[in-house]
Amino acid sequence: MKRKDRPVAGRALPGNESILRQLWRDPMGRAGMIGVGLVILMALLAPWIARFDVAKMNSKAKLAAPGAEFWFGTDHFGRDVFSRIVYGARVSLEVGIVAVGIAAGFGYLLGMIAGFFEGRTETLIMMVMDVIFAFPSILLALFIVSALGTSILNTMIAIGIVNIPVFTRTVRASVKTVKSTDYIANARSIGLKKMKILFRHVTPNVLAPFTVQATLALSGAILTEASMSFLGLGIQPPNPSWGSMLSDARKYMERAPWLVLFPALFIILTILSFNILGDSLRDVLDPKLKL
Amino acid sequence: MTERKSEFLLEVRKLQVYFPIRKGLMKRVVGHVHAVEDVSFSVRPREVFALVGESGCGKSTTGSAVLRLIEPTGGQVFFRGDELGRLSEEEMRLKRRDMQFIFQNPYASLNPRMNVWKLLSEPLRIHFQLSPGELRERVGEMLRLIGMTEDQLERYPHQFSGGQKQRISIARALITHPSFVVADEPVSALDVSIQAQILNLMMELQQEMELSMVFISHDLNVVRHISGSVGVMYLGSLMETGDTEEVYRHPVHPYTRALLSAVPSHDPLHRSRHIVLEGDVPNPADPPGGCPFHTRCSLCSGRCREERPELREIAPGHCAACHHVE
Amino acid sequence: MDHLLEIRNLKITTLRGKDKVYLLDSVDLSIRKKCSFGVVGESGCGKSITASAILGLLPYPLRVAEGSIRFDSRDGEKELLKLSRKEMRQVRGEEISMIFQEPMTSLDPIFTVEMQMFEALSFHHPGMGKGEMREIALEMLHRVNIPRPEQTLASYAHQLSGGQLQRIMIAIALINNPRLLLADEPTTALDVTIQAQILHLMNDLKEQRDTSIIMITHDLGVIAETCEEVAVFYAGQIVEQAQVVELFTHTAHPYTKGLLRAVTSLGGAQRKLYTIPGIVPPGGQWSRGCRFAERCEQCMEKCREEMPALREIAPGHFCRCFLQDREVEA
Amino acid sequence: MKKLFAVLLAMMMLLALTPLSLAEENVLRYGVDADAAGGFDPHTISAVASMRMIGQMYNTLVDVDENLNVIPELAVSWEQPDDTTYIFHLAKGVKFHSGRTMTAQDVKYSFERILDPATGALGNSSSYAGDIDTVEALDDETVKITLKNINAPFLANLSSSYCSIVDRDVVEKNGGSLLLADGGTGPYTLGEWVPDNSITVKAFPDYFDEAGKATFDAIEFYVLTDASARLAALRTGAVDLIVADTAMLDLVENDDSIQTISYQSRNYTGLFLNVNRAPFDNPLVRQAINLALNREEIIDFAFNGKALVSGFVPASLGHWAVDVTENEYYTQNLEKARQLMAEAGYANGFETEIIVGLLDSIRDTGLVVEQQLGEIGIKVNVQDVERGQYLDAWNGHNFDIMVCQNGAGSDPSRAVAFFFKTGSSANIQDYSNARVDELCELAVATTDTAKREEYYKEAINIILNDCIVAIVASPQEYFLASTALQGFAPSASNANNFSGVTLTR
Amino acid sequence: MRDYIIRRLLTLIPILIGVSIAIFVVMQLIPGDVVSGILGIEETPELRAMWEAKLGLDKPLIQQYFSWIGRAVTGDFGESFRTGAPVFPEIMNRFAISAELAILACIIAWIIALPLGILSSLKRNSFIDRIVRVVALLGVSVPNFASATLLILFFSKAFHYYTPVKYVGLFENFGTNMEIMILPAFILGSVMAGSVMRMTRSSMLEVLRQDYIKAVRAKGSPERVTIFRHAFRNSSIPIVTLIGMQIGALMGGTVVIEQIFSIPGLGQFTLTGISQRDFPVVQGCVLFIAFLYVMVNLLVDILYTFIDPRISYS
Repeated sequence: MKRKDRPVAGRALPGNESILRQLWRDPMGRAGMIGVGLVILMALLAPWIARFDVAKMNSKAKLAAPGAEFWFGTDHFGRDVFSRIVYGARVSLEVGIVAVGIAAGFGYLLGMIAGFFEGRTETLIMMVMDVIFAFPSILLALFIVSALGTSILNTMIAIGIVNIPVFTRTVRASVKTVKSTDYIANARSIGLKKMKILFRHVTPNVLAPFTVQATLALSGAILTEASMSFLGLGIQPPNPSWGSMLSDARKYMERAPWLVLFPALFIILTILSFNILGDSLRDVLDPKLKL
Repeated sequence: MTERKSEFLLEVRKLQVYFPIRKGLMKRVVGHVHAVEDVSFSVRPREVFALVGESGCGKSTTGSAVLRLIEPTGGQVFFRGDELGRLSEEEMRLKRRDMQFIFQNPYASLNPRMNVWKLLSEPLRIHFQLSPGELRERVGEMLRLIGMTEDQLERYPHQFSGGQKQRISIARALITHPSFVVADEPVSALDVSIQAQILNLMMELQQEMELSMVFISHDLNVVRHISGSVGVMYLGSLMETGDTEEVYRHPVHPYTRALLSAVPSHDPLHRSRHIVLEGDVPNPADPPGGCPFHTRCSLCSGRCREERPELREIAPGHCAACHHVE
Repeated sequence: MDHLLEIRNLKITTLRGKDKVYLLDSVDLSIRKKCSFGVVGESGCGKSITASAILGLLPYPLRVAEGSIRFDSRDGEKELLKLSRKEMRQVRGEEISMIFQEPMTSLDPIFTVEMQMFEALSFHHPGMGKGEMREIALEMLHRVNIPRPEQTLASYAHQLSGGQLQRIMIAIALINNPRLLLADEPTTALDVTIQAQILHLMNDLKEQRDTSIIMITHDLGVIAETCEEVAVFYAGQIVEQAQVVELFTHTAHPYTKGLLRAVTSLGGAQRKLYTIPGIVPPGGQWSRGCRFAERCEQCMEKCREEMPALREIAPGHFCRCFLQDREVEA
Repeated sequence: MKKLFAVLLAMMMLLALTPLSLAEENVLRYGVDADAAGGFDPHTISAVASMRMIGQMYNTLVDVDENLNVIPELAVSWEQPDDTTYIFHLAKGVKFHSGRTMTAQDVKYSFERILDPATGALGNSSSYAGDIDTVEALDDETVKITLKNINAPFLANLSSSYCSIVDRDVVEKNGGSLLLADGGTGPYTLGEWVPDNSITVKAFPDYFDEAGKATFDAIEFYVLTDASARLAALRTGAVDLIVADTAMLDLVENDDSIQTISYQSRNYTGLFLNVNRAPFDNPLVRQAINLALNREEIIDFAFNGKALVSGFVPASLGHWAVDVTENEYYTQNLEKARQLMAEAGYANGFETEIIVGLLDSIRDTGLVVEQQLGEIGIKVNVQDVERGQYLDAWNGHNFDIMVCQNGAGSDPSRAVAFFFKTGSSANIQDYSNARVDELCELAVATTDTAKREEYYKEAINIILNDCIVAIVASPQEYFLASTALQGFAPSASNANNFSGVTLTR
Repeated sequence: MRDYIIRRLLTLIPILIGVSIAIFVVMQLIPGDVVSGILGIEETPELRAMWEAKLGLDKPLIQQYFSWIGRAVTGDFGESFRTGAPVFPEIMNRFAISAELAILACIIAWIIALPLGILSSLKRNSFIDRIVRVVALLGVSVPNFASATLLILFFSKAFHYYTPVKYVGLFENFGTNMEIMILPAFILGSVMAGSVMRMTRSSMLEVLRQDYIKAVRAKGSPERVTIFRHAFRNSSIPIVTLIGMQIGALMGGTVVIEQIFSIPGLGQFTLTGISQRDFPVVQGCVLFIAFLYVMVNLLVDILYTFIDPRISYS
């Protein structure tokens, strides 16, 4: 009751600047933003950046080393690795975004319901989530793709489903925290309806941990797609995803190291950027970690 | 005031709030935390009734239960003669226009993602059908009352100091022109110099808007200043009630006396002779039998351990729950 | 050294983004031996970080930018800010102890009280046997009026009440007989009746021991009850400093006056409370003149332009206000 | 923390000091690309990976040599009193791994087991032993087999492992299943199977044929699914022999310690068109597709050049094969192809789906085909599917175009009738041509090889000219081995022929 | 505590039933079945009918499910459709291997992540902190099949070294077994290290802000004691939770690494089961993995009570 709030006067007033500005100020956040920005830019501008048709084979340039014509070399079909990397950014990002979108959408809904309504609904939802969670994610994804058939959409759906429980849990936990705060009690005390409280007051406050989770899940999705490609259930050729490029390149690792090097480099760059961005975002969004 | 069945705006009778304690394999309820035990009091129109006591005494729970923010376990609350416990959830929701709650911690009770305009217009949108112009007018009027300006409407709570936030908090509660407000420790999170500002504001508004108020506080000085009558709570029960000045000048319950004497004086030359109570407040999950205070009371007798004293009137309007008070 | 502790020109900064922001600005304090010294002020005025700075426990990204803290330790005078980490550790808990606002969170939740009391001993007396430590611990618990010391030793923090925990914290702080005890709002988180118990205990202990106390609080009542000398902090500076009685009877600085009026008027008859208008300016947003100028009823032109110095206006009574200068001059 | 680290460091150092355990025993360590699937029952296991072990564990009555001549194995000789009766004279002193001597009764039992529907044996079809009417043990060493009808390739078909001779006692002791048991007479007996890691077969000292006797104490098959891991294992001497991926061949070209071994397989890879679906019901479209393909380019990309342009009866089938290079649809002619498309009413092309799977070469073929068909306006969506789905499409005849790699077997009855005769289970296209059916029947009903060749060649040409398939290539299979390995001469008939193979370390 | 464990175990029942139904349904939905895998190219309608009868696939679906679950309740997970070998003993064999791999991976992850996490929390926002954070993330950033293949190639080229190809159990030959496991465990560990490091860092940061850390320092505690005895132990709960989740995920989640290093683990068994449509194998594996997951979580929850006296289940 009587607890004095910790000194606050010395604390920076966070909302004075946008989250993006705050991220930018943190060197890690900036690095993450630049990395993610580059990848997104590459994906968006793919048709303009790419130098060749990604599926165009060239028997005269099989496994050509990086050079003036083929910046990143060519693969065993003589296809330009650079162009495939550029378009691969599209595919990989698309997989990541759609999969995370699916996971986030369902996770959000289920988490909100579970967190807000408690009781049996919650028990049931969380039980289902536990069931999904209990599967190793890669096996579950394989299972789903096996059932639905291999296609890029199904890959995304599979990765999406695998990630639903993480989001549900995150959202539910935040809903529960937010729900116990005074401002939700306040909203009730002024006579706001339950559903409105849910959406107007809980949602914006749940978004922060949710966004962090999404950036992290996005990099996870890109990796899962790569693993699925390795196990033969990735996205359909000749569409290049970085994961499938990397997987296909293993045979040529020694003959044509650039086939491994470049996709790996871009995957690393992307995953690192998303992770670092997620970390910094967490720091920015979580006032507890601030002084 | 439409109909007037009693002289009181609010009557609380034998209010009980128990929180279940669950244990064991099937999560059976094995006991209850007796947060509020048989609390009765009444508030007249335009009166400020204060609930005072130490942390965990159940004063805040009482406040929340009165407004059904926590569902009471037992007892009745009458507001303008209506028994609130009988209202449906929807009816209660509509009733909130007239009964509001001010929270202790303005840092936590304002949604950090809503700006002042949204915070203040929200209650109006819920309870009234107003045109945008009327809405703006009502919000503007409220802003003036709390001493803020319209150019601050676009700002978010974290851009304000604690005192300003509490002003906004108060405005949010009062903007629907309720006739009754529960204020739960509205100044305890604030610095001394700011406390006075907020208290002044609350008193002004109370006068101006003809508010009735249940004012919950642990700060005896604040309570003395703001309230007309007071109830002293200990371990979920009312120990003493009455006119504030009367209770402060002539405390009869041993707990009230100890409480009042514990307040540090502000005069270094007259360091007060405290009645220092021994020990701690008992666990509300396992309250002592008899008088709840008997474990720390210097007057404790056999009867106190056995029998729970009722709140009895010992002087006109002055009640105490003690076997030793005549 | 005349004093137990002498703080000179202490400045503390924090980082806001990349900017350095001052939270404490040129504070001088001298604490006599066997004295209980009060530091009073509102949140953010710099009183707590001063205590942290004395023990070298400023949290990141706060740091001492300038100044000196000299301490008359058992083995001679020490400049605390220049001590190595190891030397500083020897001062902490042994010569200067500290108790905190939140007794509930000040004990490590996963260790028993016994272990944490033993720790305080063993850090400074590595060779001490368990039996001896136990004896001392029990004695200390007894001294702070813990009802069942044996049982308490085996308890964890969550099994004890706030009052008991604060007693234990005091016991731990005093276990090595320190020369100085820093009490940072030791009763703020406690209920009035428990606060009374703790203040009572501290007064008792002070009389029994040679320990000086720096009592940091926002509550003038607590100061009035426990201290001999007091410094009033406002916006990272000392605005007034005097013997307690002198301060309460001949209050000089408008801020101190306002503060006192605000609290005393509570009990008074008048309906309208006295208030200090405005808000405490947050660190880094101080004007170049008197920092209280914005809120001062007697503010003059000069106040906004120029920073008044802390001057001795009566023997042992210091005040940072141009009004006082005038009176002294006059 | 420190302690843990120290312990771990010590552990690592210990590991570094343990000398590489050089195989001192006479063991062949063979890195294979897939684990045995399901086990080792010769009658019910179709997986190629399992055949590697089954081939060492079991014998058949007869074998087929490289030139497709039937040669003795368990049967030292045979005679054919009439077109449907075969009398086999068994080798003497053939021992089962249980130590029991094999008799004619066992041969009789083996065929009865194959023919018993409850076994679910794969050899219970006219491609193998399905046409058997009765099996009689004339004495301990003579078996008489009577067929229901004339079946010309019957003898050659008996060389399939689906017709292995098994030990009745072992079958019965194992509840009717040989999946995890060894009831064979082969040069090696089943040792330990650590699924997903290794399979060991051990020398069987009492093998009946001195020439074919085990030359190793054991052969250890290591499941190394990753091609580069297999090569690494070979290079470091962890294994002596590996199944090679053509992509790796030039990496070891200059490596003196590694030899390359290969043989021309009897498999072929190609496109199967669903002739009952538009637009593939249109012969013009089918012709256009055949003409659009540049088979040399496909071989270059998908097989790293290590394959021969081929029809569905590959050159390795010797005199049965048709020289496809003379076929008019085997030479790429884009202009003609476009013209045919236009004629068929698809001047602007069409969109279709091509199912690939199982093997990299199948997938890569599909990818190159996608490019090549694009030239004549056909937009191909490549569907790279998982094994189960691939088989589902195969069995359900549910595809537009499917790229398959099939085995042509040791007799064209397999290569032609099994895949293209009306109603045959492997006729996934539901192709039906009365003349082909008739020719197939004629070819089975006569034992005159010349006649049969004539019938089959006619059928082959009909099918090729119908363009219902666009067969591309017959791949070459590669092994890489340490130069210490000597005498390993795999062939299409017996890719895992370890008789006489030695290691000289 | 006993009651709590029983209650937790009871929640296993609906989870396992849910999982088994889900598996059953999905196995029906998946195109292709075990019979086409067995027969391959030789499939004929007669052979198919024969095999369906042999495997009991000709019975109504509900009956198939109940006959399976009826046996499963008695602890009999049935026999593999393909090899006919009982599933349960094989699962146990595989589990032992996967568990060993998982535990080794965790140990390696801790060795990498805990010191880095602590270091980075102590040096928060410094250059060291940033470097550490990036380094710790490197493991997560590369698909593990790529790093595995690369490592194999590297060791073979640089040291003429290949991990022993023949799997040897831990108790058959400790040294060889470790030699087989260490590389795959290292790769898995380096993947896990990223998140463990992240969790350690944020958890440590949280704890380091606590009053009791300041109080411990104020007692004159050496940094070593402050950091390890107080801060680290207090921040270990979320770390333990994470590790529990990771061990759970590693059971069967290591297919890729198992495949590349030819380790006969649970993941490969499940994967083979899925690709062969071997229902009893898939069902058995997945149920077992789900069971393990719940048990590991329970174990973690029980572990909490040892770390933190405030937590008790009663």
